[in-house]
Amino acid sequence: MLEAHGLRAGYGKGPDVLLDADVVVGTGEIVAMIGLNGAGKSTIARTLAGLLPARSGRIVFDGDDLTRATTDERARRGLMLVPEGRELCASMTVAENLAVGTVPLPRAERRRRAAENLGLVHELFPILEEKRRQPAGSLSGGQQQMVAIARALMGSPRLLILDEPSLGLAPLLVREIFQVVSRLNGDGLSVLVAEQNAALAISHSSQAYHIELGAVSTTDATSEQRSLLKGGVVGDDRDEVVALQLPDYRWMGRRSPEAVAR
Amino acid sequence: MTTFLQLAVSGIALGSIYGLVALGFLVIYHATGLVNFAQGQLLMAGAMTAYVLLMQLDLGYPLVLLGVVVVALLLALVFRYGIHRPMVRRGAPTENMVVATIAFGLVLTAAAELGIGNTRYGVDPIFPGAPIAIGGVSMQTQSIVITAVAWVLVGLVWFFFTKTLTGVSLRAVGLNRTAAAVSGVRVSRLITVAFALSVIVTAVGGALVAPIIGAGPSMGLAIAVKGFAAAVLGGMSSVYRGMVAGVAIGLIEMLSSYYISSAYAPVIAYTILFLALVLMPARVRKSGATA
Amino acid sequence: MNVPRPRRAALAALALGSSIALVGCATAGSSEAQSGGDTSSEGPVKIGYIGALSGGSASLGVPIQHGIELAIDQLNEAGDLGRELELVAVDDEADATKSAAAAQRMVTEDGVVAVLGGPNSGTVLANNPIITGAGVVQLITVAQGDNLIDPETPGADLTYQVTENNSYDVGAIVQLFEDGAYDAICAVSDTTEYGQGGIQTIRTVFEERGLEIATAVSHEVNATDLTPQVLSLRDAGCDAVYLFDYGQDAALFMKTVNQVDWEVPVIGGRGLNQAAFLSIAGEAGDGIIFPSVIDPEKASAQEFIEAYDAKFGEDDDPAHTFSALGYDSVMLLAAGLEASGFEGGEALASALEDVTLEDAASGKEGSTLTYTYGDHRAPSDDFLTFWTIEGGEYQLYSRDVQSTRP
Amino acid sequence: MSTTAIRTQTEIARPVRHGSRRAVFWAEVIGSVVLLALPAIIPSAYQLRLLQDVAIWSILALSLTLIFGYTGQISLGQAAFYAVGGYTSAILQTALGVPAPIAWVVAIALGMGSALILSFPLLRIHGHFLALGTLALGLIVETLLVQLVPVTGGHDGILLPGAIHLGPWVQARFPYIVVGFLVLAYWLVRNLTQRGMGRAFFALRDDPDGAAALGVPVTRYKTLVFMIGGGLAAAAGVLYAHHTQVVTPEAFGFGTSIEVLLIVIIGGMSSRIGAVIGAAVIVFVPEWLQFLQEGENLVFGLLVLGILLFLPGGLVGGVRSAIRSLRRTRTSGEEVSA
Repeated sequence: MLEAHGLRAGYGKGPDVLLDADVVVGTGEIVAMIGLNGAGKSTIARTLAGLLPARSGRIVFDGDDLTRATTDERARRGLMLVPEGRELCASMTVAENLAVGTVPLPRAERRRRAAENLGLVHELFPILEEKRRQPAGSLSGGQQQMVAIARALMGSPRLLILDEPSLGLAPLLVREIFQVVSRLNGDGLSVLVAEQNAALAISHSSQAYHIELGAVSTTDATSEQRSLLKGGVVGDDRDEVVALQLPDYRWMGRRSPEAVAR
Repeated sequence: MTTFLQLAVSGIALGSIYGLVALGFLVIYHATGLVNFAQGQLLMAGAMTAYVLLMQLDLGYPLVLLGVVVVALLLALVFRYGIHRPMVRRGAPTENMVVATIAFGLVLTAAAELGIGNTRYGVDPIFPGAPIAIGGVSMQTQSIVITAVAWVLVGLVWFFFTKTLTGVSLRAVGLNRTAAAVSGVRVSRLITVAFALSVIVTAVGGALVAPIIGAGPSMGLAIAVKGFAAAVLGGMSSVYRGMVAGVAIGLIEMLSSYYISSAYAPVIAYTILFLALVLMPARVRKSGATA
Repeated sequence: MNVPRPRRAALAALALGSSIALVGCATAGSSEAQSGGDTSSEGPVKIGYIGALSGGSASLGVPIQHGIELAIDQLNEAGDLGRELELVAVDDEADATKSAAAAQRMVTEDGVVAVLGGPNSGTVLANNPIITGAGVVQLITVAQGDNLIDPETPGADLTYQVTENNSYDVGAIVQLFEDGAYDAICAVSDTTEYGQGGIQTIRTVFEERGLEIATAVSHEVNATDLTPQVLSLRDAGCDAVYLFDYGQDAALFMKTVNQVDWEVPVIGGRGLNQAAFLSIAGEAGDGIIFPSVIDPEKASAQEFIEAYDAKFGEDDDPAHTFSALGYDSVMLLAAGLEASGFEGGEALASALEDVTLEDAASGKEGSTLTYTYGDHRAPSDDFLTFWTIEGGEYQLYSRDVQSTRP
Repeated sequence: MSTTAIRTQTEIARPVRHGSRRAVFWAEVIGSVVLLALPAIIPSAYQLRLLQDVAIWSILALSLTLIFGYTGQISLGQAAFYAVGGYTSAILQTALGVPAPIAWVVAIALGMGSALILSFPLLRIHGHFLALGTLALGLIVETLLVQLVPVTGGHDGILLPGAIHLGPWVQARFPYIVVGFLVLAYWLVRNLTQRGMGRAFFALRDDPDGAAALGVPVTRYKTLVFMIGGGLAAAAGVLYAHHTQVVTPEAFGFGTSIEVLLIVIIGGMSSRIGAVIGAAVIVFVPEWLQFLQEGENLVFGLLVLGILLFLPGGLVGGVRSAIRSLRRTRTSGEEVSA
């Protein structure tokens, strides 16, 4: 379904944050990207969604090369991102936020399919039906995350990229959201989820990538922080993942994520 | 009482023009966060186009309005693709773009001066004939047309922004561009739509006001300043609040000119504006676009 | 590896250098010039014109320039002067700072022998000290401020006014009010120097004649709605209105008077000669009376109008007041130059003090433009005519109103 | 995290090499000396006049640079403080016979004082609301200048003949005073923005909340910036009054406020030298374009658009990035050869 190879990307005029990253998501799969905050998960998600231009590499979705396509074009083709931090239109109502999500639907059947999707969304997240006339900004964090996912679902995505869906949410809500994701996956939706909570992500996914933060050279005074996407596939064993992750905590104290971003 | 009613009626008509300009401000502001200081000159462009088509080429009013819309569309496209988008691509700060709108306005004025000369020209009203008077309160037919068209337009724009998918998407573009983009909204195209809508509304406003005050290169500034004031007083958030604020400004202007002092009326109006801004609750100032 | 360090210094130096270069470039274009104007006996004689050619006042400034151009063309074609005249025109956009800079350039760079001043009193006030300070003569074409010719100010001996001043106009207008025997004469004006100057003058003149302004209202220039002003005057019981506005606002005022169905005689200032008034007001302007310097029964005026319309078109300056004054300014100046042997400065000034223009384009039949020693205001008595609008056309209202020099 | 924030972060973080800083310092010293000497060098009275125009616009632009460039506070009413300076000085000298230097000091103090008082309401509002607030302020002052005839002379303004109020000797040397003021203003702004406080200013613009969290006394700094900006604008007004020898409302209106904004953007926001270069452009370019006659304004407008389009950092920003790219190619070349 999605094949990205040799992705390089970075922010502004800054150095590459991604170095030749490869991501593959097969049809009907649910794939997790795990790693620490600032490791580059979001950078990958943003690059795949087109919010950040790929400086090199190729992104192929369903056989079409989308490397140069705009974010909105990717969304219209079914490659949808639920961005980190929800990115809702806070002063618009929940219903209006969801309405924006129907943009990718083909014009001829938009009305019918929007109604179908709305039914599904309300079934998945009943609270949203109740709050549909409230400004999205007035909702709790968990409810906002639901709106963000629901908005993406409104456009009948084929691949959903979830960027840190659990950020700042209560564990109960996180579980609920992952249950929904699993269910959607069961209905045939391909999912790529970037998640700090490795254990949770792995437990819901068939495959996982481990994103690791690393510096190419620390001796060079002008050296930049770089993160590498290692193509290694992590197995189903949760303990192995946790073990893999532990040493990385050493980086936390020294380099801020901003340093990487720059 | 008749005097008061007459002033009120005039104030509403005048304020509707301000509201229309505010509408133009807000549509671009909603989509891009840009305050367009060429608004007055775009109003002028509409008026001048109406003058040329109606008075010099003797076309009928339907064709004139069509011509105004076409010219407005062209100007919007020139500004959007010739100036705005290239600047966005080069990562120009918003302040530079605001100044670019000022420079665009300078160019429009200079072009109008070069093309038609610098004076004010009369433009025939849509419905010629005597003013309509009801119980001592009179109104020029053109003022009635302006008020009606302004409110119809604000209604249409409100409908567009709240009830159509394109309109809601456009608001999404203004509120959160990332949200719009990841939802599949064609951001760049919608910004162009916003520019076109804004300039058309403003230019039509110019064409409508021309039969009252004439058309000429330096006609737009005073109206634009008050339209801007209306937009801001409406909280920079909603088109109908901008319209209501425009009417409020029109009424204040009329009533203070009559009852207090015509010489100090601008001071009074701007002082009220200043105080309103300073005393306005931060909540109102911070709220985003709601429609 | 060390990056060469003076980059930022280079930047600063470059920036500074370029700003100096800006000065340098402009200097390079400057020519040798001395105060008192160009006295060389070769080539054309340069005359300066500083006026608003863009912006709101251009509707005055441009017709003046056209009148000046017509006069210069005619003189050069006839060749009677012996020297060609050449116009150096600068647009000051009615901005005092720009006007002053333009004046400085004309007197020191262009070497003009005299400057023709534009329509705005404010810009003349700013540029006159520079022009006369350099020993160059200024003829003020159209600006009417009473304070422009003041023997007290330095440079008064080099400053001449071509048109009648505000007091002159108002003095004639007052007769119309006196003839009407009105009970409550009211005034409306904009807040520009033109409007406020007019109101100030009429207050003074009224006081002298034992009249008073019952109510005065004002408004910003380029107004969008004048309903409060009209209602204020109507409700104050005014039975005659003095309207001292530029064309577009005067037109809006008249339309509003019509709209509220108020029948009141309106007498206006000279701004009503602007093309905009008639164009916007149309028949709403019917019945308004205003002063003009054009007498349709004067042969020289007819000739001027014919030549002007042939050159610039009938719509360029339909009332011909401002263009005629521009035209006559050149004629006065040419007479002075001929007498001074094309010498500028003091020589021109004293030559001008002996100049009379009998057949000027402006002025009523029988009036003259005359300068004498110590009197630098040209129009003689009975200079003005009064016009009105009828059926949306200019009509002569009266040639009988006496006008006298204040 | 927006890309804008990243851009400015790198700007703040731009390493300033000590050697280079010293070189800039000496360039500024030399520039100041040259500027002070210019009135003696320039032969033509006309050029001298334009030099003074540039200097006065520069001071006014520096006042806006300080407020706008360094704290991100937009002012569309800078002409109001300009008017306070020009009119106070003129009224004191003509109506009350106060000697020029005292009138100047009072005028500038009044400019600072009025800015201080107005900073209380104005600093409560931000962004477009502040823009409109300052715009309203400017329009109020403009109307008052017209209407308060007994004080301001209305549209006739106040004549201020230099020969009478300054004396012929000072009048003849007035250009030195003008450029002297510019040099003072330049160094004042330089010292304010270069020290630790300068960093605080930038932080105010880019992230006021963050700056507050880091212990920067945000309100006090903003008030200070407003006050000094008001004083500088008033000083420019004082100079203008003597330069033109007359003050009229038109010179202190909305158009002036917009023109200053134009200068600051053309030259390059938050750049001291940009204010001077922007002022030079706005004075000289229309002079050069005069041969175009009626087309002058059109070409000038297009030129400004061109600068905005192709040089997002203004003229100074353009030069800066040109030098930077020059340096980059040079360094990379050295890397290859090393």
